[in-house]
Amino acid sequence: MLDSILFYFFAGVAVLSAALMVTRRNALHSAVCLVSTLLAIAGIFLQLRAEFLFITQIILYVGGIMVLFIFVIMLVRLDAPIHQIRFRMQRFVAFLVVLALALEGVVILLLAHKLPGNGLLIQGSAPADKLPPNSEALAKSLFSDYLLPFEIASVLLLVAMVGAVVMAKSRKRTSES
Amino acid sequence: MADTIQNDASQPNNTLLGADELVLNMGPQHPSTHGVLRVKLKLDGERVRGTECVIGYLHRGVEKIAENRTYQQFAPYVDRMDYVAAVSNGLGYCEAVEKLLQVEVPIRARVIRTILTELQRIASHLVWLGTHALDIGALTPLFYCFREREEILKIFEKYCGARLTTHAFRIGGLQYEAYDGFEQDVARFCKDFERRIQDYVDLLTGNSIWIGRTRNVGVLSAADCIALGATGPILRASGVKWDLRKAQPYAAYDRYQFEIPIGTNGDTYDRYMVRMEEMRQSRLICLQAIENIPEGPIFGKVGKVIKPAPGEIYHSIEAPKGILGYYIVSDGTTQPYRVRIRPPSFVNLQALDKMIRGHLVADVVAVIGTLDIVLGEVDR
Amino acid sequence: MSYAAAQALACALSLSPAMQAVVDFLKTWWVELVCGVVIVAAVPLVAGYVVLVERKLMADMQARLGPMRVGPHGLLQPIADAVKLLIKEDIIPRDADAFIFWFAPVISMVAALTSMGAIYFGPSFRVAQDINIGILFVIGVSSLGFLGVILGGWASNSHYSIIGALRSTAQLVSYETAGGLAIISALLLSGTLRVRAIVDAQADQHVWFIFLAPVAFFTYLVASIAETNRAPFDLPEAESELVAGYMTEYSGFRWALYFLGEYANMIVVASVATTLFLGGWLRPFSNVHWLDIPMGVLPGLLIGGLGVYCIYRAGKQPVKVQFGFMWAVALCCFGVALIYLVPWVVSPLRFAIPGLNGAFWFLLKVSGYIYVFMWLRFTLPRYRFDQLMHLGWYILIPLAIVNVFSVGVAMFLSSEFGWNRWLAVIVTTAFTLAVSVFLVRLHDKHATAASSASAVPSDSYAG
Amino acid sequence: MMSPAHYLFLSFALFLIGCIGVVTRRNVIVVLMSIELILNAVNINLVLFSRIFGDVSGQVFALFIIADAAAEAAIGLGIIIAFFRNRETLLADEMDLLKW
Repeated sequence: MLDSILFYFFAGVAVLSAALMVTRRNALHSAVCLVSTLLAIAGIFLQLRAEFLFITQIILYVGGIMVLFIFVIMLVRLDAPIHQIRFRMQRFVAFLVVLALALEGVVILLLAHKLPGNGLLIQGSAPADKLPPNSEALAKSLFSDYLLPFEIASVLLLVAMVGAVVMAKSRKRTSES
Repeated sequence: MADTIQNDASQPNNTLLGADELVLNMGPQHPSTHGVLRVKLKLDGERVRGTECVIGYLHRGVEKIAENRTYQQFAPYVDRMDYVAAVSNGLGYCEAVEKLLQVEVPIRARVIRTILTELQRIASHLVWLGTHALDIGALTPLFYCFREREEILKIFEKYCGARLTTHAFRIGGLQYEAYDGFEQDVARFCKDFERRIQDYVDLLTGNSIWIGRTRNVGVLSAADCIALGATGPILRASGVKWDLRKAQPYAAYDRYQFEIPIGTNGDTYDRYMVRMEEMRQSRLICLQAIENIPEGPIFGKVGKVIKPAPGEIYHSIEAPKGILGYYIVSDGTTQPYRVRIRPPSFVNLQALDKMIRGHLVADVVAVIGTLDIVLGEVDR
Repeated sequence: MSYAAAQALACALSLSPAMQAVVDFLKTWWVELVCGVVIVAAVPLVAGYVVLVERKLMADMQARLGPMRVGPHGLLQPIADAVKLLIKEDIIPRDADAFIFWFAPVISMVAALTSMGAIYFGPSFRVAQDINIGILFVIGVSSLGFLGVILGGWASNSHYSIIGALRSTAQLVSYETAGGLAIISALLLSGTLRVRAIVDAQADQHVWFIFLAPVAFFTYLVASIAETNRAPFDLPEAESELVAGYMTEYSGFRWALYFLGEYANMIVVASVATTLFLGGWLRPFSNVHWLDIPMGVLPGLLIGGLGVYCIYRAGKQPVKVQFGFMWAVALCCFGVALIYLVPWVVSPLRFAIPGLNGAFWFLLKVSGYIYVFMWLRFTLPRYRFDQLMHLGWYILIPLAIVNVFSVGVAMFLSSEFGWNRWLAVIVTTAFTLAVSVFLVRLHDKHATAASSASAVPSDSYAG
Repeated sequence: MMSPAHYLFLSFALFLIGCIGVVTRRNVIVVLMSIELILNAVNINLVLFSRIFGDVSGQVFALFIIADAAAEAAIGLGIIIAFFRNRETLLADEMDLLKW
């Protein structure tokens, strides 16, 4: 009961604010809506007993990535796009794409119970109290099975950091100093 | 100052993102513009690209008032210019009129004037120190400074009944004889004050945040100072040893030994150090003066009606904030034909743009603080 | 009779399955709910009194009296302030983004209060069960408060606000990194994220982690001051530059929400520091057992002593009302002291002693930590923004990284090579300090180089 | 726990909304944000299956996706700032330097 209330609450918030994010004209409003979507998704993670991902989602996504977004939106501070029209011609294309994707999704979801391994989906979910402590299990897996991907990810982040710094650096400044 | 902003606007794309520059309007209602100064800041991010001072919010037409008052009647008005150093203003005006009348002020009056003026210098510098520290974020020195200033104001109150706008002197000398215990009060203050100055030094001088906020901020070279007409501690902090008390002694300054502190870099920290040292020197002057106040009359030969011969006179003194000059034209009547005042704050304020440009917003308040302006004097 | 009433109630409730679900929910969660309500209700009051204490301390350090008018020694001042703020006109600027303007302070407040949910204020006084990401939850959720700040600053549509918001965000992001790295040291030592287990680890190891990782504690202290926007890092709201920073356009109740959020945040960071470094609710020398009884009675005696002092002061009050009020305060103190002391006499109540004393020590440590905040605020001038960023990125973060490394090395040395723990700690701390001296040197050199070329523009928002 | 179809449907809905955002919006920042939304939708699926199979690998991959998203946001915003500095616009259809 509580579970389903929580699910519908978080799912509703996520979908609603995602829709708002796409439709708001003001980029900062979009960012705020995205923050609320991300928080709702974090709630979904928590409901799926993934506590570590829940807090990572909050700290990294909301506290890190969205700060970057909001910061950039405030830095460029363009009022003009608010009043400009969004794509007109593209609406049609978008509609087609969305329709195709939606059809595909509905078909898949409808056919789901006919797929092989379908029973697994329903029965396989382990009871909550038998799960290992989430962050410890995650850490063990991350630093043993997935050590190489982990290192690659850290290299990726380093590259991204260097790239972002180089890209965002003002050219005028570098020529001055 | 206005044209400097236009100059900058002619170079586009020199901002952080090439977007329009941010114009921040500081004042006239702002916690740290020391009154009703309005500064328009042109910002690139947090960096100041240009400033424009808008003054006149406190204009009362003091110079025009002078033309409709007799010489004595105008004397209290000058107190309202630099209201944190009213005694110094009064001294300048009285001495200017005395010079115009060519009367000799008795030595006793001159010595008492010197003591009171030096006390006023300390009080003025204390107000500066407290507010300057508050602007930079140190909350506590303000209250210590006002505690000491209170002692000085009490001495003024005992002497003439007023604390802020004292009207302590009269043209020709003094109206009031020094009260009983005047020397003891001043001596006690001077004795305490030595310890108090050490408090400020402990709180600020060696503090690395304070040094970080003031060193190399708002640098003015000696040539800049002279070109802009900046005087007082600002000029001395840039390394020019110019003090009217030594250069053209007035009142009784020629009787006393004191040093003129000068700085080397001309930055905010140097101005801080110069003013701190000036407070110590003023204290020493007071101590020397109260040791031996000559006996004698306190009022020179000036009649009830002051009617100077036609002519003009310029007299300037070293007020706490810089050179305070009075230019008085007499047409032979009881009212001055024209009084022109050179207020130090007004002239020093011109240096603001030069000092701030290229610094950060946070430095604006530090620089306004270090200029030690009083808007009553800037706007008159 | 009450049985019959309960039956009737049960009947009424059992009528609908939805009601049944609610009852089940309440049965499972009532402790958490009650504690949550207590926190939400108590924090504004506590924050108000923290403000009063701050003003009184400031007054004491500045040779004046502080608030004296409302109640004896201004004891009712917070209530008067709250009433004033509540009945003030609520202004929304015309060009403001009304919804975000309305919503932003709520975010700040809610983030601060929510993060309190995972804090243990004593061995048994907590809201949430021992969640296994405890400390991360506190830090993560309290960091959401930045959203309130930046959105409020943006929605106000004022230059002061937006500059304040930008400063605040840049500052939060930078110092959160340093603070997080400092926390890692303590987490390494305790080996868990659970709040309760961290304190238990300190009890087991017979030492507060501040002694095993002093540099980490210092780093966290600095970072937490910066995160809560307190002097000398209070640039986002530096009143001499930006009037009130992101709060410039706010008034009345909304402003009060920001204010409460800020003070609640102070309590949160102080609680985190207490839990991680200062031994949580452990009393000093918690492993010295002959001190059990004297140290156990001490809290009750101290509170009783405070009551006696109130009675002493009551005689000096000028007005009769104030006299009575002081007596009331004294009686409250005696009441609390009684609650603390009675379990020592009545043995069936013995079980309450650890909880009561734990809460006392915890709150005492939190107050001490907040006192340090205030002390610094009244003593130091404010940093400039570029200096703040340099301090964060060039000194604090490298120092925190080195410190994580050296704490790890110390643990490794003592566990694998059998070194004495203290020797290992001293050696590695000396190493960290040497690095910090090097960093400061480097920073000074950089600073002089930068300032000698006076107006070299540097991107103060970098990072 | 709800049935997996619920979660799948939620994630699918978010994915679709993200796609719509990417295709229809002109503002590049909002396009980037829509991409973040898509990544999050994927994360829900990963976590869901991790829970169903009682295997933590799915969460590990969700972590990697978050790391990727951070890298992508940093680079993307860096490009946006650089672009904005040169062209003073953030509209996708005005980014046409390569059309010639």
